[in-house]
Amino acid sequence: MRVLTYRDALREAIREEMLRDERVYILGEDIAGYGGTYSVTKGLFEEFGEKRVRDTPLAEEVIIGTAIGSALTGLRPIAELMTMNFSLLASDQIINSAAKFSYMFGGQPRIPMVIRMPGGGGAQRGAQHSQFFETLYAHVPGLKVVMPATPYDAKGMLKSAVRDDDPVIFVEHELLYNVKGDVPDEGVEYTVPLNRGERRREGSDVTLVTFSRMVHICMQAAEELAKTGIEAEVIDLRSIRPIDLDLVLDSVRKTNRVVVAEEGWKYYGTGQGVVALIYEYAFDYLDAPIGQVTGKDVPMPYSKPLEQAALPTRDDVIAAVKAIVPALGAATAAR
Amino acid sequence: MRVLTYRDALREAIREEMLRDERVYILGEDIAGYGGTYSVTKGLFEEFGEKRVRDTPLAEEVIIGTAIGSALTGLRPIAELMTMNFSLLASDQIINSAAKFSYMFGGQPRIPMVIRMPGGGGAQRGAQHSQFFETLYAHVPGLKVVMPATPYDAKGMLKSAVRDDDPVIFVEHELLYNVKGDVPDEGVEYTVPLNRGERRREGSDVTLVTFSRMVHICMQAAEELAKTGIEAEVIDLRSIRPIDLDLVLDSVRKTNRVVVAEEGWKYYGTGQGVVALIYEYAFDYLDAPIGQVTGKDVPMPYSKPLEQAALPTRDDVIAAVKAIVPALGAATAAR
Amino acid sequence: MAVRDVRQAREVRQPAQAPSETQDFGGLSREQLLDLHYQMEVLRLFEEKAAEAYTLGKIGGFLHLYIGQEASGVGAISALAPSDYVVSSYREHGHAILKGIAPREVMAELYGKATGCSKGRGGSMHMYSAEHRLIGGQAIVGAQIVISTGIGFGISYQGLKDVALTFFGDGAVDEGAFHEGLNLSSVWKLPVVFLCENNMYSMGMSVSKAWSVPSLEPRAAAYGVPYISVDGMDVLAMRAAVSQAAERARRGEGPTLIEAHTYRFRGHSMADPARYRTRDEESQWKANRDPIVLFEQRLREAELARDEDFKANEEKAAAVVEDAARFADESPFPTEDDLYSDVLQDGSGAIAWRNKPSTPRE
Amino acid sequence: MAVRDVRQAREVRQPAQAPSETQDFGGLSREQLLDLHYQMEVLRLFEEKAAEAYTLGKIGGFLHLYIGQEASGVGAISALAPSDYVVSSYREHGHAILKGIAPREVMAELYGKATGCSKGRGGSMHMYSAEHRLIGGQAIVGAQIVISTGIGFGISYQGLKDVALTFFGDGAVDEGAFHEGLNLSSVWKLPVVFLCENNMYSMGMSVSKAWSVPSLEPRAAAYGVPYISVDGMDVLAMRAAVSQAAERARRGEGPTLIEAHTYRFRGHSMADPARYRTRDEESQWKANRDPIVLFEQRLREAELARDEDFKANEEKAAAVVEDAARFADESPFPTEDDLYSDVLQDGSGAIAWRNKPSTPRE
Ligand SMILES: Cc1ncc(C[n+]2csc(CCOP(=O)(O)OP(=O)(O)O)c2C)c(N)n1
Ligand SMILES: Cc1ncc(C[n+]2csc(CCOP(=O)(O)OP(=O)(O)O)c2C)c(N)n1
Ligand SMILES: [Mg+2]
Ligand SMILES: [Mg+2]
Repeated sequence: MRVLTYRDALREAIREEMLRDERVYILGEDIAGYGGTYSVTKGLFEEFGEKRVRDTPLAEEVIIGTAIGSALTGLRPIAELMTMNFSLLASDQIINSAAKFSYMFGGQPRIPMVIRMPGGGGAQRGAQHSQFFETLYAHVPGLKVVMPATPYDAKGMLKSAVRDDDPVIFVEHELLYNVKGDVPDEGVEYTVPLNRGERRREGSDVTLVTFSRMVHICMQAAEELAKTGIEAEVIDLRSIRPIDLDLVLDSVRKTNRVVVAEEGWKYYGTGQGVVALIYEYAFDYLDAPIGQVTGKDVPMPYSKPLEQAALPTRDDVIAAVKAIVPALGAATAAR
Repeated sequence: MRVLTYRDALREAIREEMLRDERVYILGEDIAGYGGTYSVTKGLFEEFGEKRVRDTPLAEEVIIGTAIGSALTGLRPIAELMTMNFSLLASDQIINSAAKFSYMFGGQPRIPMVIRMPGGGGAQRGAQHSQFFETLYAHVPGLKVVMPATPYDAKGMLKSAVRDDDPVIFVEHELLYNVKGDVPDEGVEYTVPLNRGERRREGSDVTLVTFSRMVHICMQAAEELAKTGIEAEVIDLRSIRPIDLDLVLDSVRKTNRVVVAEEGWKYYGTGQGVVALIYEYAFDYLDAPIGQVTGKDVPMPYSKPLEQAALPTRDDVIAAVKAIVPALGAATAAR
Repeated sequence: MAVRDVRQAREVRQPAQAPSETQDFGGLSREQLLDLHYQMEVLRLFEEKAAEAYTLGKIGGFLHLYIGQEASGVGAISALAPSDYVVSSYREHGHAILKGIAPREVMAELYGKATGCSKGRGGSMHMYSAEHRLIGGQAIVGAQIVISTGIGFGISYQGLKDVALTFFGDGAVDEGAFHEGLNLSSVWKLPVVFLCENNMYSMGMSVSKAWSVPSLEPRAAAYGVPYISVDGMDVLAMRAAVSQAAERARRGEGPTLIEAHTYRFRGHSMADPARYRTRDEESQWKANRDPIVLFEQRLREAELARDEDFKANEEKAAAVVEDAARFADESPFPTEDDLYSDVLQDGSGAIAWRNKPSTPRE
Repeated sequence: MAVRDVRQAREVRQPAQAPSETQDFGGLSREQLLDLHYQMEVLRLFEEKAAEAYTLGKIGGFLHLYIGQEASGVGAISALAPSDYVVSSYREHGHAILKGIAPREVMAELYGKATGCSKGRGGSMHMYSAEHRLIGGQAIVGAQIVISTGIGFGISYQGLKDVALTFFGDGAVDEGAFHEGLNLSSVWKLPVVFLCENNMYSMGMSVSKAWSVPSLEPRAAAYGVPYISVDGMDVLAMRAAVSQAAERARRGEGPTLIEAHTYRFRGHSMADPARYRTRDEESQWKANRDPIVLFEQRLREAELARDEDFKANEEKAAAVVEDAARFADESPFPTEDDLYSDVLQDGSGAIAWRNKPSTPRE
């Protein structure tokens, strides 16, 4: 094992897949000479050249159209949209083309395409550059939507996404790029499936269901909570379409209490979907209403104190847990 | 009162608002000479002329950009997107501009804009022409999203939407245009608020929460259920952002059982959001898990039998109710 | 106004930019020429049959007919090799047949039958054949343009000599996709032929109200792309124009924009009474500019074919179309078991059920 | 390559299409000319101060400086009336100041303070003033183009004589929004001036790799829109070009596309080390093409002003900028109470609470 940043883990995944398979290429804005806004693709242009590392003009719709069309000829594109915020300009191609072709054309076309898109707030980038609306894509049948939280998963899931024959929306978080974590040594081949969550922490009192950057915040909250005697189990969904519901339900049946935590907006968001699913399949196992932690229902404000107030925090998670987990003595008695 | 179609009610609303306020104008593809794909704007070009009834080229992004820009100069545009499916091409302007300007520009700009968009399946229009993904907009703070089910509401809510100072996504259903209903006589001025649901039917055994075309299907289901002794209360949300939660909760506290019914996709959809909200605020009032009826999780198939299987039906609603409402004797005993 | 439009289209028939082979039948043999005629007949009769089936309720949804525009599709696709790609819109039945999909399968698709080329799930607007390289069937106006850019890229990435031909209407030109697709295709010199079938209307909107320029010539120049104006009612001119553009593409010199002047003889779709244009305009086009009639006149004048030949073609075509309709009629509908197939290539659903294979596969 | 680009930009300085007033100082008085100089100084010093504050962590997020492009904004906006609209991108601090927003309020916005022109909620990329008709601050590249079409429509609908001037970069030209916005503005003859500040790069992408044509001239022709190429480093040429376009707009003759050749002296944003261009290229531009220096030379040569005048302007500008920074420093941050304000104009939230005003207003 080595310690790598999330950024470097992503780059390794791309590089390895490009070495493994000639059909894999990358395209996007400023991914070549510039190395990507977040430096994920740095060095790849130098290594693989212009044929396989394609800078595009500022034109999101044709970036995704190009990825789709080339996939139909047998290539395996990895498209980078500079941020998720700009993906709306390509949302027609994503939702009306990529997600629908396999089904509406009778199963004939394969679109083995990955669309990488960083998103999220916390760096004061304002309302048009801080969104985390993965829900918009997770709502749509025909897509896969994955949101890794660790360098290990970032690499393993990106490799799986490249090998997958369906369009995968690969959502990164801008504040995760510098996060470090264990990754198997170079040359040690591994992948992480696109349809399995991961239990990040064992606990018996409450289940925290979360994904992407909020996994780290929930882990911190869990450590804090442990000091007060509450043991939280942390489930990292990793993928929200498909969602690994069994993993969630197993945990819920054990803890009987749940908090779902996410960075995006609350209403009609991913978290509400997860909440509804848990109730649907584990209603009888719940001893308290499911708690939710989300970003506030506002466009992201620029000003630091406001942005901090708009984003969900460790303390929000702790408060949500405490609202549904009885105080220590009571909790033990109940079990 | 008169009996009008949903289509004619919409047209009356537009006409009356245009007569009332010079600043109101309409724009969209084929709304003038052609009279609108679904004939909603028929005759308005002849009455109001080219200044106020503007045919645009096929260019959804600039249609919405034009509406926004003109609103910033004091106009009150009603933009028609030929169908909701094409709104993705304008989703950047809707989500990154219209929804955000008021907040991110410190409250200065008003965008009194209505975007009308018909959607929905049931007419064998295939995967790219049958979508009902209102959720994509309802997720976004800064927008209002309304979905009237009756001619009365269509007219009253469209008039409110035109007078509202915020951007309103006004979702029509293509299969509702010919539906008839009571509408106050010409000259009798009325509006319907954008933030109030409506109880369509009283009942004590179960609450059906729904909106748009599914209201009619739920009403049919309720009549059927009544024959078996189950009295369903039908709540027409009418607006999904904001959502009239009090109306829903009042009913839930009475019936203690809920089925949420919608036409769109299930996962991360509107219905799951409503389900999560009901649990959040009325957990203790629920005697059974909330049932859900939705469209199937597939791109809409063209073939008639498949399309019928993909769409939610009256029988689906009845089955969902029966799954959570005890058989007649038991139900009465329980109360 | 109507009259002027007709004249306009006639003018372009004078081979200004159109390649000169058109005058000498493009070096085609009599058999080849008659085959082009036959193909047009198939398309015409196929659409007429489809219209009839629509009226009988055998076809649902929207139905956009190609009647009047046959020369464009037949001429264009006859200039391609089987391995070339065609990307199209909702007005693609003809293109599907011309690319080699059996009329049976196209008709069955219109009927929503399991034997259709998209298993009945696509319908009128979504024909597809991987085998024949017919890349759908896009119902989002302009969407096919950027996808064809990608196909062009895929071809050139793999060092192949294929070409992607994309059909779109005059309305599609106004979408941002046109701009983005043409620019990138040009910058990257991709082997794409952009073929705008300018039938003067996008639904009810006439080109003159939608475009700020009278032709696509300056639009092509905006992307440094060569432009060809061609009479879309002349099957040989179409063939020549596409040949020229395809050759350029194969030489690696990049895309070409072709503007084919044509006219749809019917409304935009079956639902459209076409009130935005005059009956007079329509009847002039039908009387004077029917691509099949024009081609017959030409072959007749050159004494290359006689009425019997045309009659024979028509009969052969009618038989094929009858057979297609019968096949479609007799084919089974897909069953509900098929509802969840192919949403994803791996057959999975929105929920990753690990332990409970019996629960719904969504 | 770098050198050639510099020369290219120089060539356009020869007033080919640029109006001829530039030679005789556009009929401006000495005071007016010195005021233009002063405005450029304010912009320059303001941005330098902002850069410093950014380094100190007083400004967060992205910061895109206008240094090097001052002549473009100053010349362009000086040609407008106060009631004209300006629509801009994330590189808009200068445009905001020039439209009349107090530098204090612009700096406070950068600091995220409650006294900022967008109450601190917008930040560097989202300046706005209804009063001064500065229509933001768009951080989605190209989005402002279609919005300016709408502003133009609003003006013409109301029979007013205002103009909408929209600034965008060479990168924005590649977005579909450019195509849709220019076409509609042209078809409807809207009073919009489209001003592309071609600084040769969109982030790291050079224009030559993104465009299929060497200038915007054919792009303008594609929409039947007049084109003006202008030296963006020449404040008077900018003023003349925008005057001409604005007058055309006011006469109801429709939009104009102006391509201003300029260069940003800093990276794309504070985070950008600009590795995609050479230090040599940069220093040539800075040494030979600094718009402030060039203007000073010209005024000096014509004996219209002397170094003392420039010095005085610089000092006056420095004081304004210092004051702005002090004001921003001393201003309060918005409080959490402000978090939910203005999401909607009616103050409502996602849940329509009827009976329970005490519950959260979301
Ligand atoms: C993005 C989008 N906008 C609008 C429509 C509705 N629509 C379908 S076809 C059509 C007209 C297209 O005209 P044109 O491109 O000229 O092609 P034609 O139908 O004449 O062949 C319109 C407006 C659509 N399908 N997609
Ligand atoms: C739609 C969209 N795509 C990408 C970006 C990221 N981005 C911000 S500025 C920029 C470069 C824009 O270049 P240009 O239009 O030339 O303006 P300049 O920065 O040179 O003034 C890019 C790629 C964005 N903000 N919006
Ligand atoms: Mg057309
Ligand atoms: Mg630039």
